[in-house]
Amino acid sequence: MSYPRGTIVRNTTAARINHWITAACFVLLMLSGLSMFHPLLFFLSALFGSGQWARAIHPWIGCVLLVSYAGLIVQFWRDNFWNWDDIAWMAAIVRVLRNEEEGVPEVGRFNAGQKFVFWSMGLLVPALFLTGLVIWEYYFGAATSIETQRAAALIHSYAAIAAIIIWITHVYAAIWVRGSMRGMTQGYVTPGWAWRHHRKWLRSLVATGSPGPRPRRAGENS
Amino acid sequence: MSNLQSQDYIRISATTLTPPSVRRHEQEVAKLIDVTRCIGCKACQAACMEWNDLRGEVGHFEGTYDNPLDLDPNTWTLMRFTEWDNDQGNLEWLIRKDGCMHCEDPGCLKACPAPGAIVQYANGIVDFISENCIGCGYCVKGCPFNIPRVSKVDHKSYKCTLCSDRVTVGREPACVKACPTGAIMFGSKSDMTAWAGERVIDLKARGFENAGLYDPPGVGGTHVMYVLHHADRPSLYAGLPDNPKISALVEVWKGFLKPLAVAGVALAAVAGFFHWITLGPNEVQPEDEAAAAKLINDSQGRT
Amino acid sequence: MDLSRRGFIKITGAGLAASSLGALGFGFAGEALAASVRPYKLTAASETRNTCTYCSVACGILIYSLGDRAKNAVSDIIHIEGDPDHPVNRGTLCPKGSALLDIVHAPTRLKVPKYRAPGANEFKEVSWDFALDRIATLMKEDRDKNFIAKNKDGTTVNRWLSTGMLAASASSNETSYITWKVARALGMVVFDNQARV
Amino acid sequence: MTNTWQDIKNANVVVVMGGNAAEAHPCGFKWVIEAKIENGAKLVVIDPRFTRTASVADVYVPIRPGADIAFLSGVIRYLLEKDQIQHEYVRAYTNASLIVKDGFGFEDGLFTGYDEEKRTYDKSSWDYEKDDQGFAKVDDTWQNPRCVINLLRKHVDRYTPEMVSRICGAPQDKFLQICELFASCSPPDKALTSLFALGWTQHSVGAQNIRTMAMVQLLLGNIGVAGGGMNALRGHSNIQGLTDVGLLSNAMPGYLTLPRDTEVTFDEYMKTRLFKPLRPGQVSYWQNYRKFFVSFQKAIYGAAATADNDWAYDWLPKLDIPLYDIIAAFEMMNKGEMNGYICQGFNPLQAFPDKGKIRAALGKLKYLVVMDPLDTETSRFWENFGPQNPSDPASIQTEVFQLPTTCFAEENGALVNSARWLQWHWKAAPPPGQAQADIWIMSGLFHRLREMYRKDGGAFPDPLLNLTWDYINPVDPDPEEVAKEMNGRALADLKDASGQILVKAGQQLDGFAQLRDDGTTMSGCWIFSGSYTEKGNQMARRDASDPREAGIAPDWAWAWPANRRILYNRASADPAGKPWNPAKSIIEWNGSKWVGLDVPDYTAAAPSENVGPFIMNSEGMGRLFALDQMVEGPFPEHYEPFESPSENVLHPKVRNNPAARVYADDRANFGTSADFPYVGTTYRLTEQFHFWTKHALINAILQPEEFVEIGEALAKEKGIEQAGWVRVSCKRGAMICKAYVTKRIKPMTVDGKPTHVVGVPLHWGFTGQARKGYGANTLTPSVGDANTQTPEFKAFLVNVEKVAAPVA
Repeated sequence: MSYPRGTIVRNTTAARINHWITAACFVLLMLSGLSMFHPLLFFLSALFGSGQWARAIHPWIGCVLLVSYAGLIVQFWRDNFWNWDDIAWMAAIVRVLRNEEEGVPEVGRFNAGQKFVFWSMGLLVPALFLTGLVIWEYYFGAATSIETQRAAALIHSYAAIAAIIIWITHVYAAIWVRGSMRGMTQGYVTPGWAWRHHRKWLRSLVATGSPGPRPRRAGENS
Repeated sequence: MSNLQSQDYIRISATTLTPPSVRRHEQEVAKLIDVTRCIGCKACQAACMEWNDLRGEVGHFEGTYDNPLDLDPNTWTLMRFTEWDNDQGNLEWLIRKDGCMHCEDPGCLKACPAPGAIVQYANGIVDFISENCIGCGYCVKGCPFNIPRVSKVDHKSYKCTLCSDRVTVGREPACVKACPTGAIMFGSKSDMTAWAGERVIDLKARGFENAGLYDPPGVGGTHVMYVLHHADRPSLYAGLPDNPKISALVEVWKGFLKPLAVAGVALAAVAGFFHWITLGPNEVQPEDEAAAAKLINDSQGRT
Repeated sequence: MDLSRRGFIKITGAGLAASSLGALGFGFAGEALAASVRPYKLTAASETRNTCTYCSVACGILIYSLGDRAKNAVSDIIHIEGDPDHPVNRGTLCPKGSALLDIVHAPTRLKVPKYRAPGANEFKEVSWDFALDRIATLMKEDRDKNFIAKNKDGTTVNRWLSTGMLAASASSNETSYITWKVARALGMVVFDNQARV
Repeated sequence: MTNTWQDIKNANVVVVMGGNAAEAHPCGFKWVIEAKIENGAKLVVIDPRFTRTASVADVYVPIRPGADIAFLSGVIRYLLEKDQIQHEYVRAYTNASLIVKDGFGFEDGLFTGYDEEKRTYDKSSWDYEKDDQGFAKVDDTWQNPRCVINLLRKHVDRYTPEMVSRICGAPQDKFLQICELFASCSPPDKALTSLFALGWTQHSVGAQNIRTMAMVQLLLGNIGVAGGGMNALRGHSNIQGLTDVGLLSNAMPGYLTLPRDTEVTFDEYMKTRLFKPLRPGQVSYWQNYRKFFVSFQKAIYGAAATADNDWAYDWLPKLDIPLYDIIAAFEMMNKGEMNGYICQGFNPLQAFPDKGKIRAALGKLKYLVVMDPLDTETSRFWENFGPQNPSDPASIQTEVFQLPTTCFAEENGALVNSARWLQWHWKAAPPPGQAQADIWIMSGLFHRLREMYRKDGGAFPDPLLNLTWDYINPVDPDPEEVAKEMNGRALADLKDASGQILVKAGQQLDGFAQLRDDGTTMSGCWIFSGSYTEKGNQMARRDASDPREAGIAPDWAWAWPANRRILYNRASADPAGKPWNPAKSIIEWNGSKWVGLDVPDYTAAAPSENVGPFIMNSEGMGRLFALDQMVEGPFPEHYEPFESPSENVLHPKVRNNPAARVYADDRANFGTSADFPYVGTTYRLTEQFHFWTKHALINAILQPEEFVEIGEALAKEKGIEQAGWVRVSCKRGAMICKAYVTKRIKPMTVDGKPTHVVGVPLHWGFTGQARKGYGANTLTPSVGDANTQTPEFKAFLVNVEKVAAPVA
C-alpha cells in the first residue's frame, strides 16, 4: 500500500486489518451480548436472525476476538509500555480534555489514555473469554459447578459493561481527535497530527528517518 | 378443578411490563410429594416420559437405583435414593422425587434473558415456552435446585411443566395420576398444605419427631412441596437444599447490575456527547503542520 | 389441539405481530409473546378400556388411540393411562403400567412368522400356512409315534409325553380354555403354566 | 388372595413376608399405605433385604432366606404360650379340638410313615381318630393330649425365641417385637393381613411356608374377616386364570384333576374326589365333583360324552406320576425323551432353573414352537449371543418357529386377577404386521391336525375328532362365545323337584348350583359359572360403587366363585352369626337369612345348624393339622434349602425336605458352602416385569443393566467397589455383572456364623432394549417345592469374586 507523499504511517496494513476484525467482533459481541443482558435490548438479537442465533454465535465471535486481540497485543505491546511521560500526561488530563495542547507533556506513539484502553482490554478480553467458556452451555455446561457458572456469568457481565464503557471512550476519542480515524482506516496521519498528539513519536521517526509507524532501527533500510 | 385451569400469567421472563393478570387472584395449585409414603417405584418417572414423549438413552448400572443418573432434557423427574443409617442405627432408605419445584419466586425466570421463554401462570406453574427459549442456559444458573437442562439436540431448556397441558384441561399431572401409593398429590396449595399438616401429625405419632413440610420460604414457597420425615435435615434427601434461595450472584447479576450497567454505558455516551458539544473536536492546526515540517526539514538538513 | 385453518392463521398472525414488534425494538411484547401450553393430545383420541398385562393387581387402564374407528382409518395407540374408575388402582399405574405404550410399540415386537431350519444360523420369514402346516405335521408325526394308549398294566391312559406345552401367563381365560381343549384332546400331559416362576 | 386388594386397607397390621409387595405390586400396595394412613395400621416387613416395601415399614426384621417356617413357628409358639389367640374362633372354626389318631408322631425331623428309599410318606397315620360313623372325634375342652392344638403346641415348642434367632439370623428383640404385633391382632375386632408371593413359594418348603402363616392367621381368627386373610399376590395378569382353567399338568378347569393310572375306571376316579363329611352336617362341597366333571366333559365333547361311555372318561389322559411340571419336563427333555415343545407367551430359557440345563435341553428337541408378541430369548436359544448365550447354531438341529401374537391391547377377553375377579377387556387397535391372536393360532393347529387325522388316521384320534368346536367362526372363535361356553348352559330344560322349569334348554346358567351330573348341563369351567349369564357378560360390569367403602365393590366385574369377594366370609361372623367386628361386618345372620355386603361363602344354613365356614373342607373347619394334604407332613417343619450354608440345628440328620423330589443329575449339581459360601436369592425389581419390560424403552431406561446386590461388609471383605465388576458363580454356572454395594443387605448371624446374602435381580437377557445380561437362572438350582415343584429360586449357594470389566 502506498501512502500520500509527506504523510506518516500510523498503522500498518496488517495492524489495521487486525484492528478492524477486532472491532467488528467487538461490536457483534456487544450487540448479541446486550440482547441477552437486558430485556430492553433483546430486540438486538433480531440482527442475528433470532435469539437462538445470537446465543449460538456470540461465543464463537468471542473466540475470534480473543485471537484477534492477541494479534493486536503482538503488534502493539512495545509501544504501550507505561513510562514517566504517561504520569505527566495524566497529570495534564484536564488540559487534554479541554483541547489545550499547550502544556500537555509530549508523548510517544500512544498516550496514557490509549495505553489504558489497550491494557484494560488486554485484561478484559481474556477475562470475558474465560468466563464465557464457563457459561458456554453447549460445551462446558457440565464442566463446572453451577455456583462457578453463576460467578462467571456475573463477572462476564461486569467485564462486558466495563469493556463497553471503555469502547465508548475509545470510539469517542477517535471521533474527537480529528485525523485519528484516518490513521486507522487509511493508515496514515499528517506530520502535524503527529506533532500535535504524539510529538515524541514524531521525533523518534524523524530522528531515524522512518516513515512510520516505528522508528527505524540500526541496519534497517529506508 | 375449574380454579386450576387458568393459565394467565403472573410473571414472564425478560419483560419489563407487568402482565395484566397479576391483579387477578387465581387459586394457586401445588403438587405435594409425601416422601414418607413413596416407595421409589419410579411410576412417576415412567408416566412423565410417556406423557411428555420423552425417551433418553439406555444407560448403565452406576451403583445406584438413580436411573438415569441425573436429570436431563429427557428426564424431567428422577427418583433419588439415599441409604442412611439413622441415629438409632436403623437403616432408612430415603427416596425423593426430584424435579422442578415451581418456585413462587423462580430463579430460572429471573435469570432468563429471552422474553416469554419462561412464564409463571396465575396458578403458580412455572413453564418453559420452548418457542421463545434461546438456549443460553441462564435458567440453569438461576435455579436454586439445579433442575433445568439444556438439550444438545435442539438447544432448548427443559424441565417439568407440571403437565400444564393436562392442568389446562382440568387433569392432574401425569406423575400425580400414576403414583401408586398416592405419595404425589395435586390440588390447591392451601389444600395441599392442610393435607401435609395431617400427614405430619401421623408421622410424629409414628416416632418421626422432626417430620414436616418442605415449602422453602427462601424462594417464596414452592408449588411442589415435600412431606419429609426429617424436615430438620432436608439435605439428607440426596442433597435437597436446606435453605434454598436464589444465589446472591444471580440476584446481583439480574438485579443491581442491570441498571448500573445501563447507567454506566449511558453515562459514558452522554459524557462524550456533552464533551463534543461543549469543547468540540480536537483538530490539527496549521501551526502543528508547520512545526512538524520544520522538525522534518531540520532533521533532513542534518543528514 | 385442533389446528383448524382458522386457528392456524390466528396463531401465525399472533406470531407475526410479535416478531415485527420485536424487530421494532418493542421486545416487551407482553402477552402477544405468550405461546400457548402444549396442546392436550387426547382431545379427540378414542378411549378403550382394558386391563394391564403385567401383574395380577390387574389395574384398569384406558388405551387412547388415534382414529375414530372409521372404516378407512387404522387405529394407532398413542397413550395409555390408569382407569380412574377401577376400584383397585383408581387411576394409578406402576412404572411398568405407565410404560405400557412402549411394550405395545416395542421394536422387538414380532410381526411375521419366522422359521429356523435345523443347524441354520438365522431365522427366515415364512407364511402362516407354512408355519402351521409344518408344526401340525411335526406334532402328528411325533404323536403317532409316541402316543401311549395303554400302560404296561393294560390300563387305558391315552397320554402323549413326547411333546409338551407351556401356556402363557397373560393370555385371556378364553385363550387358555381353547388351548386346554386342543392340548388335552391330543392327550398332552407335559403341560404347565407360569404359576411358579 | 382370600380377600380383595382394597380390603387390605381394613387391616390393623400388615405383614409382608415372602414377598415384596411395594416393588412387585405397587398399585395393590397402595391399600397398605391406605391402611397405614386411614386405619393407623402398622406395616411389618420380614425379608433378607431391606426392600422398597421395608422403606415405608414401621418395623423391618431381616431373616435368612429359607428360614420362614422357623420364624413363623416361633410366632405360633409365642401366641400359644402367651395365650394370644382368638379362642372362640379357634374352637369353632378350626380343627384345634379334633383328635388325631394314635399312630401319628414326629421324631428327629420326620413324621411317621417315612420311606427313605422312595422319599415319600405313607400318610395313613396322618388322620383323625374317628367314631363309628366315620366322623372325627372332638375334645372341645382341649384336655386330650392328642387333640390338634396340643399336638401343635408340642410341635412348635422347639421354636423358642433363641432358636428362631439362631436359625433365622433375626435379632431376638426384633423377633419379639414382631410377635407382639401379631398378638395385637388376636382380639376379634383386630385383623392382620398376610401379603406374600414367590418369596414363600420358591422354596423346597414353599407350600409349608404359606401353611405356617395360614395357621397363624387361623389362630388369630383372621381368615374370612375384613382386613385379614392369606393374600397370595399373584405374579402375572392371568396366572390365576390359567390355573383356574387348569393349564397345569394334572389339572382340569375349576380345580378338577386329571385321572391317575391307578384310577382305571370312572367310578374309581370319583371315589377319591367325593370327600365325605368328616363332621356331622358339614357341606364338604367337593361332594358335587361329579356334577362339575360331567358338565365339563359335556362342554368339551358334547354329544360324544354320554353316560354309556362314562362321559368320555377314557379320553382324558391319565398321569403315571403326580406332576409333569416344568422341572420334570426339562429333565425329560435333557434326557432326550421329548421331541416337541410349544411355548405360548412363556420364556423358559430365562424363567426356569439352571439355565445351562435348559439351553442344552432345548437343543435336544426336534421342534420348538414359540408363540409370543416379543422376540424372546427362548426362541433364539440356538443363536450365539456371546457369554450370555454361548450356543453353536450348527450343532443344534432343532426346528424353531417364532409365531407373532397379539398383546393385551389387541384382543378381547377376560383376565382373572389375584382377588379372583374376572375382568373383561376390549381391543384397542389391530396387531402389528401379521401378528395373530393365540386363539387363531391354536384353532389353526387344531383344524390342521383334525383334518390330517380325519384323512390319514393315526394314534387315537377320537378326542380330537369329537372335540366340540361349534363356534360361529371356527377359524377364529369369538372370545365371547368361549366365555359363554365356560359359564355353561342347559342342554335340556332343567326342572326342579316339582317339575317347574328352572332353566330352558340352551339358556346360559346362572351359576354352578344349577349344574347336574346327568348330562343335561354343560360348563367349561364350573367356577366361572355365573360370569356370562342370560343377563350378559358379568365380567364387563363397571359399577365401582363400594357400600360403606368396605373394599368389596360387589358390582365391579365378577369374582369366582359366585361373585364372592372375600373367601370364607362366614368366618367373619361368630358362631351365632354376629360379626366379630361390627364396624367391618361382611355378612351376618339377620334371624332368617345371611345378609351383608358380600355374597356369603356358605350355604343358606342357619347358625344353629353348626355348619362350618370352610365348606370345601370335609370337616368344615380350617386345618391346623393338614391331614394328608401335604406331602411332607401335617405340621410345617423347618428344613434347610437344598443349598444352604447352615446345618439343620433341629435335626442334623434330616437337613432338607425329606419328601422333595430331586433328580440325580440336579443333585450332582448342588454346590457346598465350602466352595460357594454365600446365600443367593433372586427377585424382581419394581422397574421391570420379568423378561418382558426390558423390551420397553422406558423400563430399559429406568433399570438398564444387570447387577447383583451385596452388603458393604462382604464387599469390603472381597475388595469389591461400588458398581465394580464381579463374577457370581455356583456349581451350575456363573455370571459376570456389576455389583451394587448396599447398606440394605447386612450379614446375619446364623448359628453363630455370619451369613452373607447376595441378591440377584432377574430381569436381564439378550433380547430387547436393555443391556445384555445373563439372567438370574444361570445360578438357580433345579429343585422344587415338594408339593408343587415350584423351583427353589429364593435360597441357593454362590460365590462372589471381583473381576476386571469384560472387554466390550
